[in-house]
Amino acid sequence: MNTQAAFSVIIYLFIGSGVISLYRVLSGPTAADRLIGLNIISAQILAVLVLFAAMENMHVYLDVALVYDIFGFVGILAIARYTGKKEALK
Amino acid sequence: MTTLLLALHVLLAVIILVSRNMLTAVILLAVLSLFSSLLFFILHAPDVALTEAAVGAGVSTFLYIWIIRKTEMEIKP
Amino acid sequence: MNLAVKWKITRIMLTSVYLFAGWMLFTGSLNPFSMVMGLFFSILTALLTYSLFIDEKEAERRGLVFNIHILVFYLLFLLFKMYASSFAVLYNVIRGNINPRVVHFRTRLKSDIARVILTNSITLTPGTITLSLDDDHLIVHWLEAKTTHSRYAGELIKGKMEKILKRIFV
Amino acid sequence: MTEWIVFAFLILGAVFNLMGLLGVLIFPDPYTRLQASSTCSTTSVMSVFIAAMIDSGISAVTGKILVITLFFFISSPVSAHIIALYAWKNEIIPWRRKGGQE
Amino acid sequence: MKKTDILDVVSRKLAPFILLFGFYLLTYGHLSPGGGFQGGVTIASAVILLFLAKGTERVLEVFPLKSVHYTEAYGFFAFLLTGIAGLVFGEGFLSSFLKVKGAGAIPGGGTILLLNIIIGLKVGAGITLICYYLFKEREE
Repeated sequence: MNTQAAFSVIIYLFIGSGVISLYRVLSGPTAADRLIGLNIISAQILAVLVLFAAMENMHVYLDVALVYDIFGFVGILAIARYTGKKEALK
Repeated sequence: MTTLLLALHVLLAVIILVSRNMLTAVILLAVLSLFSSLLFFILHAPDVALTEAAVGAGVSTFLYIWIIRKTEMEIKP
Repeated sequence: MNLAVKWKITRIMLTSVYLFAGWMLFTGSLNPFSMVMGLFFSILTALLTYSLFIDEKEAERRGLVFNIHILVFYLLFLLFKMYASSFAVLYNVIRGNINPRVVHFRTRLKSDIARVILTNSITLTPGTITLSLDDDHLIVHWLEAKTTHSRYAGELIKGKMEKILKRIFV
Repeated sequence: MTEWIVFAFLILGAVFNLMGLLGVLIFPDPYTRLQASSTCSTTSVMSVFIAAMIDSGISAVTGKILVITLFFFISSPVSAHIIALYAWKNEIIPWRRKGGQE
Repeated sequence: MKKTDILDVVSRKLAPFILLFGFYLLTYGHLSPGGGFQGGVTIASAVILLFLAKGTERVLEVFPLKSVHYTEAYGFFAFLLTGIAGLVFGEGFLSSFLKVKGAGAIPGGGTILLLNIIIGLKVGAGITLICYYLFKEREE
């Protein structure tokens, strides 16, 4: 068993757990629960991107992962800033 | 795996269309855009994946959130 | 040339040095044309955002001078502590008994960035999450609370991290 | 020898990921769910990054993953803190175990 | 002495690096999956992060409104100028008139490098302006 096969097994597992944690987004009682779901899905897909780039051994693919991380952070900040009570983060 | 991801896209789009809570719809749209970026990445098209991650997850989420706030609809925390 | 102009030039040069190090990390190539472009864009970005990156009152808050070898040791220590406390959370999830509490305590660190690093470290170790940081007063949510007394809880949570951070930012 | 270290880190990442997912699904209130999600999204992802770095040796891929790791060290706790502050300012009361020690 | 706020400190220290990463995507646009549009959106996201964390008034001291307008307007003019230069020195509109040497490196891009930087600055300025006017209308 070489490392390539192990990498692809872990990729399937992370995508599957990302799909399962959609349940928390769909049925969270409060808005914070839905944000937790978005955060955890974003982290798991980031891991999948890094594993895929390391499996193909292409360092240009990793730019996508860095942009992905930046925009997940900005998206969560925007949602948390402009919903709920006014000036919730001040 | 590509077929499963495409089926997931259709399922998520139907859920977004019928959902009544606006915040759930926006967050699911961001999740849909993330999965779509992953699909483009697996199909070896990293430039399209980069555009999808930048526009779909960042800027469009921001614009939708602002528009929902502008209509003064009630959003439960 | 008075003191304000000197301080402005120092800030611009310091920001350019940090940004050029970031450019070398991004590209990872020693091609001369790439380094010229990097120098140009670093100085352009530094001219735009130097007043945000290093604040006007940053010098008197002691956030500029730090020992880098203790910082590397601190990152390794943080990685070890992350794994150690992650196993404790794993045990709690499997057994299913949790005892969450909210505790308050104060920190003794003076500088601005040291407090932010302490807060990020507390959030990064599983089991504790910082709810709010108000000047030097922290509110922490603790998954497996052993005590709610302010001083003992602070000693248990901050522990060695505050001591090492105190040596990094002199 | 290198392969076994990679396998160990990958298995560690998978176990922490599954446990964090279980915690997110069964815990009672947003703060405790955030604790479990923090376990999943820092320790598991860090294990996967370390495994990928060890596997690719000294090359351009390792440097890029190091940059992503440094950025992830900043962005992940800050987003967790933002969600926690959002829940705290919207007056969600933390859950307490009944009959616990005082 | 003002209070310590975590979002304030993190956004101040992180935004210049995101801006520099956008410039990196512009410069390496013809060698990696970057390009004009993606780099421009990344540049705009750094400004959006500052808008979200510090409010519009403080950020407009750093990026003056008039210069952002000028960048957005003269970007198109510079694009046209590059195209006409291709018409004069080369074969047709937008054709490459710089001598290409060292393929696979940065100067090997020729005109593409110039066009990527122009398009990136124009897109970044445009998205920044859209977000600024949305914010301003909300705060009134």
